[in-house]
Amino acid sequence: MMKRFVSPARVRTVLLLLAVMMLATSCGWSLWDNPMTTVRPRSDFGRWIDEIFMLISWTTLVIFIAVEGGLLYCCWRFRDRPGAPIPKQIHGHTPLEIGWTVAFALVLLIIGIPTIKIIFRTQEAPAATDLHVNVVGHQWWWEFQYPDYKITTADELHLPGGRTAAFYLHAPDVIHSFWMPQLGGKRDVVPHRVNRIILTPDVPKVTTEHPGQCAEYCGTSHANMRFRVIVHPEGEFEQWVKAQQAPPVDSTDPLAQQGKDLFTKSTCVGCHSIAGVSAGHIGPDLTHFASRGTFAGSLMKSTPDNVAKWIENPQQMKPGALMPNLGITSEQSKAMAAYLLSLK
Amino acid sequence: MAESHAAAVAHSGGHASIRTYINVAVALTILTTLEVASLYIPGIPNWLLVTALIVMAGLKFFLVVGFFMHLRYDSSVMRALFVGPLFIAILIILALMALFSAFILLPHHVL
Amino acid sequence: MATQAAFMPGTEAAKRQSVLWSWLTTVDHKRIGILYGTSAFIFFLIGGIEAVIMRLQLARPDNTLVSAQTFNELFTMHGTTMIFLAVMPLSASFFNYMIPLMIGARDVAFPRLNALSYWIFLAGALFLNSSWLLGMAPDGGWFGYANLSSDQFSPAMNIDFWMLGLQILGFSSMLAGFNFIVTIINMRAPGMTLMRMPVFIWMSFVTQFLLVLAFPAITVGLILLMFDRFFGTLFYMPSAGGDPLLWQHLFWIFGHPEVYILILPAMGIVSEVLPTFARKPLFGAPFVIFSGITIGFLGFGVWSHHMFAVGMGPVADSAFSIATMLIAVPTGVKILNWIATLWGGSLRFKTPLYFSLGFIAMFTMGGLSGVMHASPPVDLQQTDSYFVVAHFHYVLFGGSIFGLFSGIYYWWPKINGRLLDERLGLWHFWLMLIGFNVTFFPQHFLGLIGMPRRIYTYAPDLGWNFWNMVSTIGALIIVLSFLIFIVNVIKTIRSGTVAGPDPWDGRTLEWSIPSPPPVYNFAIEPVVHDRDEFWLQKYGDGHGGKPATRPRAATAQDIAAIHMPAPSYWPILLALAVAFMISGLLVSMYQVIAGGLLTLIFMYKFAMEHHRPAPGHGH
Amino acid sequence: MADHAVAAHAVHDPNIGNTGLDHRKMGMWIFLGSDCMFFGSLIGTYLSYKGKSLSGPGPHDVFNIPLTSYSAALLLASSLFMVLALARLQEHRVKAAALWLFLTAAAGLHFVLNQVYEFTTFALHEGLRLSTNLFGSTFFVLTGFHGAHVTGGVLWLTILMVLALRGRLDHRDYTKVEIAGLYWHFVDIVWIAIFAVIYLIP
Repeated sequence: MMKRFVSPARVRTVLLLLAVMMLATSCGWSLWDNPMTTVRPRSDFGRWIDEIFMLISWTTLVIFIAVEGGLLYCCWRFRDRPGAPIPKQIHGHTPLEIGWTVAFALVLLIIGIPTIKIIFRTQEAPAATDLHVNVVGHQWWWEFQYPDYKITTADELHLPGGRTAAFYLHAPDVIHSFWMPQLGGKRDVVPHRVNRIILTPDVPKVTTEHPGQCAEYCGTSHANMRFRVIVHPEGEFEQWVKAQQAPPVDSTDPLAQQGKDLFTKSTCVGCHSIAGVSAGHIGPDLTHFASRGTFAGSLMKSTPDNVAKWIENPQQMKPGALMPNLGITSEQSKAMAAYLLSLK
Repeated sequence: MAESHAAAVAHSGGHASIRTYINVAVALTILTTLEVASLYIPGIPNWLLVTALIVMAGLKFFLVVGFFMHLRYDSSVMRALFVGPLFIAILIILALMALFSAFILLPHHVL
Repeated sequence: MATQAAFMPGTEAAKRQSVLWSWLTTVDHKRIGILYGTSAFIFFLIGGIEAVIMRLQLARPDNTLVSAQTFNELFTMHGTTMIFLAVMPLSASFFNYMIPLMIGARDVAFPRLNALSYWIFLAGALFLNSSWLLGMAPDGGWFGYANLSSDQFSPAMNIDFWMLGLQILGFSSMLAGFNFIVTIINMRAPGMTLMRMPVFIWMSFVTQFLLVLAFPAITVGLILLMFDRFFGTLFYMPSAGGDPLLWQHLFWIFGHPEVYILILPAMGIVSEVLPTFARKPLFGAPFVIFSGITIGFLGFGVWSHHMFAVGMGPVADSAFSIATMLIAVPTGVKILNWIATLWGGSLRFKTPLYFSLGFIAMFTMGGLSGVMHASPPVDLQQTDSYFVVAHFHYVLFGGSIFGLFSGIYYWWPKINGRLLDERLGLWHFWLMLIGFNVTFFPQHFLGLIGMPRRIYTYAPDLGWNFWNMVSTIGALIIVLSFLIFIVNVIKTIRSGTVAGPDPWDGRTLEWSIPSPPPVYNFAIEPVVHDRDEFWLQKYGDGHGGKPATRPRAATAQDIAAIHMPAPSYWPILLALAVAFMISGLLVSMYQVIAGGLLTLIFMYKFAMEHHRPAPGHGH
Repeated sequence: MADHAVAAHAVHDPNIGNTGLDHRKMGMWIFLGSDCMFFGSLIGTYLSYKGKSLSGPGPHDVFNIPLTSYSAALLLASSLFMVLALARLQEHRVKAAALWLFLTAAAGLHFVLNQVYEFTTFALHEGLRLSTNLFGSTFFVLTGFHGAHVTGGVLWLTILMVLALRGRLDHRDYTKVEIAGLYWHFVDIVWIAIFAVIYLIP
């Protein structure tokens, strides 16, 4: 039935397939430069990982080519020919087999030794001079606290380039995983346990934004638990800290005034804190809400429209969100959005 | 005695004589008494107590499995089927214990 | 048991039984194998449909085909279904059908227990899937991580269905495991020493040990979860000092051996198919066998490599990393031995061989990407990203499914008596190979550019759009390939080419008997001299030695003297009672108690079915 | 038909495999191996959580070592009774075997009742319940599952005893009693481990 396994037509098909695969792969290479790429690291931690990943990739690529090549060669070379006699019944070749067992073990040494070095290098104790950041993973948003500066923010992490930062990961509800792909590997955020990540972001030329995301399934809106890391060039971080430490300034805009009124009289104050206005601790701190580019688990840009829609119907925008639909009318929500967006 | 023992072995895959059973039971009683008594030795160092208790429990375990369950006389297949899993189970208990104290446990409120 | 009326084809008693009744009460390992295989394939299709819906949802960013909740249910049920209801029972169907045939036995050691395993499996599978009908499909992931699975964060019954369903399925797997271990040790034909066992039998043997030793760990994990949810214990409750990581440890102590439970049977199948179609023995069979044993044993010491990101500390990370890398050695040895089996052979390119070659090619890729995240630092980037999704689909789809389908094409003529169509088979193979790679290869890219797993939606500006679309198209190609397989089965099941006893010029005992085999399998118990006994009978040892003697032809008297176990309705009744008892936990304690009593009574009946009747009764 | 069956028995006992070993006994040993993993996981859980309760009472506030020692002795004695039952059965002394089976089951039942007493004392007088603290959770679940194993064993032994008294069990059923014995001894050795590791080690 399958007498001619290798026909010209078939060879052409295989070549075509190979060409398509190469094309596809080269598309892949051009796609490495994406906002959440893991292979264009921007920190020491990320580079250590990338180093060993590249080492393993090249090693396995060699094995891959040898094995798949050998397989294809066997398929071509030992295909059944009409009238072929029964092949020699070889049962094995012990020295050869011991040989490749040992060879595999040696290859693993190449990978294993640097792996262990980097395991220990990436889990060293923090230094007192490190920037201390508490990362708190909530269902489904991120809270970032800077105890040294007494600042709390949400869904937006600001880091000074070139300064080592120590992240302490806290989970008040379920397990999350804190992942800033371009700055390095993830760590799970586990209740009743404080994990750590220590890394030094590269000094960028201009303020750079790296999206991050929760990487451990944590319930309905796991996909919506995103955040942004903003790495500042020298000096800029301190400015940001000053702005955040300052109390919010009341806007003179009447709509915002009306929004503030609504906010203080509604149940909002039970969950959200705005310095000098309210002191809730369940939802994100809103003191400098307008200074952040995105909100609600970094799901949306902070435009008046988005914010108003969110206040009116959070459940629609982030399924399962702990902020309930409060029966706020669209007029009211517009006013409240204006207020929140005045909190620079 | 020896004959009846041999007959018994031939009959059913083998087991010990009644006298052996009684001897084992006596040994088990003594070991249990020692276990409990060792708790009340005044000033016994903790490590010694723990080691002694584990050794004695291990001995009792071995006596019951070896004699009452006839594993000493049984086919090596049966022995492998039980001892192998027992070995893995013990390793897993030890690994779990190691893992649960090796975690970095910082106080909950570093905030 | 011989004390009951023997079930013999053609007897009056057999004719009177309705077909349905005979299947419900069957204890014939071949029929149970067919039941397992059919159910598994149906669940495989259900799991596949779940996968396709997910792929359609992810085809575009910000898509709204399904809701977040539905998507979470889909990936939970897809994983659970594919692992517990598709790949495991598909393997079980080969264990059931082929183990007795390949070791020259007439049945398994405990035929009724075998039926019980199947019915419990089916009950558990239906219980788990009934949650769809109630709109409460499990939504905690197939791994069900605590403390998301706790009462506080998952108050609805979704998790209960998953937890209890898995518990039921676990009983089934463990019972089957006990049965097959005894069968393989105790029922080999005379002369079949352990090292003369076919390699499929060896891999099945190791798998059974993994089943009976790994499942207790998840049984305990699930019991603790059940107590947490129903009786207020604090095992996974962080506020009371409980550690959600305990669940992860118990789960992966089971979960990692489970990976080998899924792949070893496929490796066994490949180890049978390659020699048959290369017409030469498996190269270095002892190495392959010992590799399998080593993989099985080491499989119990690597579970924490699923947890490198939880912060176990550098020492534990290093230890589990080294152990994990060690497993790559026996795995690599196997792959080279398979290729060496092809070397110098005379390869007849039939569908089963294509699938086995596909297995080697794809599994190698899965294995190599596995080496990458055996390194904890690299794992910190790759775990819970699409890179890992790609990796384990290369292992479980490219590996297990390709291997199992190789087995289906290989043994189908033995089971059905007719060959599957070769041309449709090749279409199936090539479409599946292409579709599989188009679906899953781009997921490596997606993982490396930061796409996390288990997200129902993603933003359009992250560079994930193109590869997600490609992946979805690939999934549709896979669907097409399986449609072709179904057409193939429908086309040939009654009218395919008659296979005869030995269509592939096979090497092992199952090919020495008619297709499909008679109820008693072997009219004359074979005597075994070699791993490739049937080949030896046909061709000799290839070194000028004489062919082994074939068993003498059976006479009518021989066949009349064969006693096969009688059918029994206790297995299905007992399985129903168990399911009734466990599902009672969702309804009322009275049902649990009633179900428990029924279970006890039926167990007694089951145990006493073949006990000597009381003196003065009948004889 | 009966003659038929007897003849077949004489030729080949369907419970004996080609290795000469009994299927059922081998099955029981594997089950026990698997049960090692079951109790191993439970004991591992207990030990991992040892001393991590956030509130009292702790083990040494509630344990009644003399009572538990008595329970341990009961199980050990029952193991002896079990092997004696088996020996009597082999000597074709069915009634004596039934007596020893009865004593085994009775000792087992006594053990279970002690445990019920222990549990209720803990719950009612010491304020230790499943949901009190981690110790309560781990302790009750571990020892409770052991107790369930014992209860199952008592049922099994009782059934064998009744069968023996009714003349439906004799030396030909040696293996049936033997595997019940294996199970029973296993329950005993699990208690040996629990007794030392949970009750005695401080």
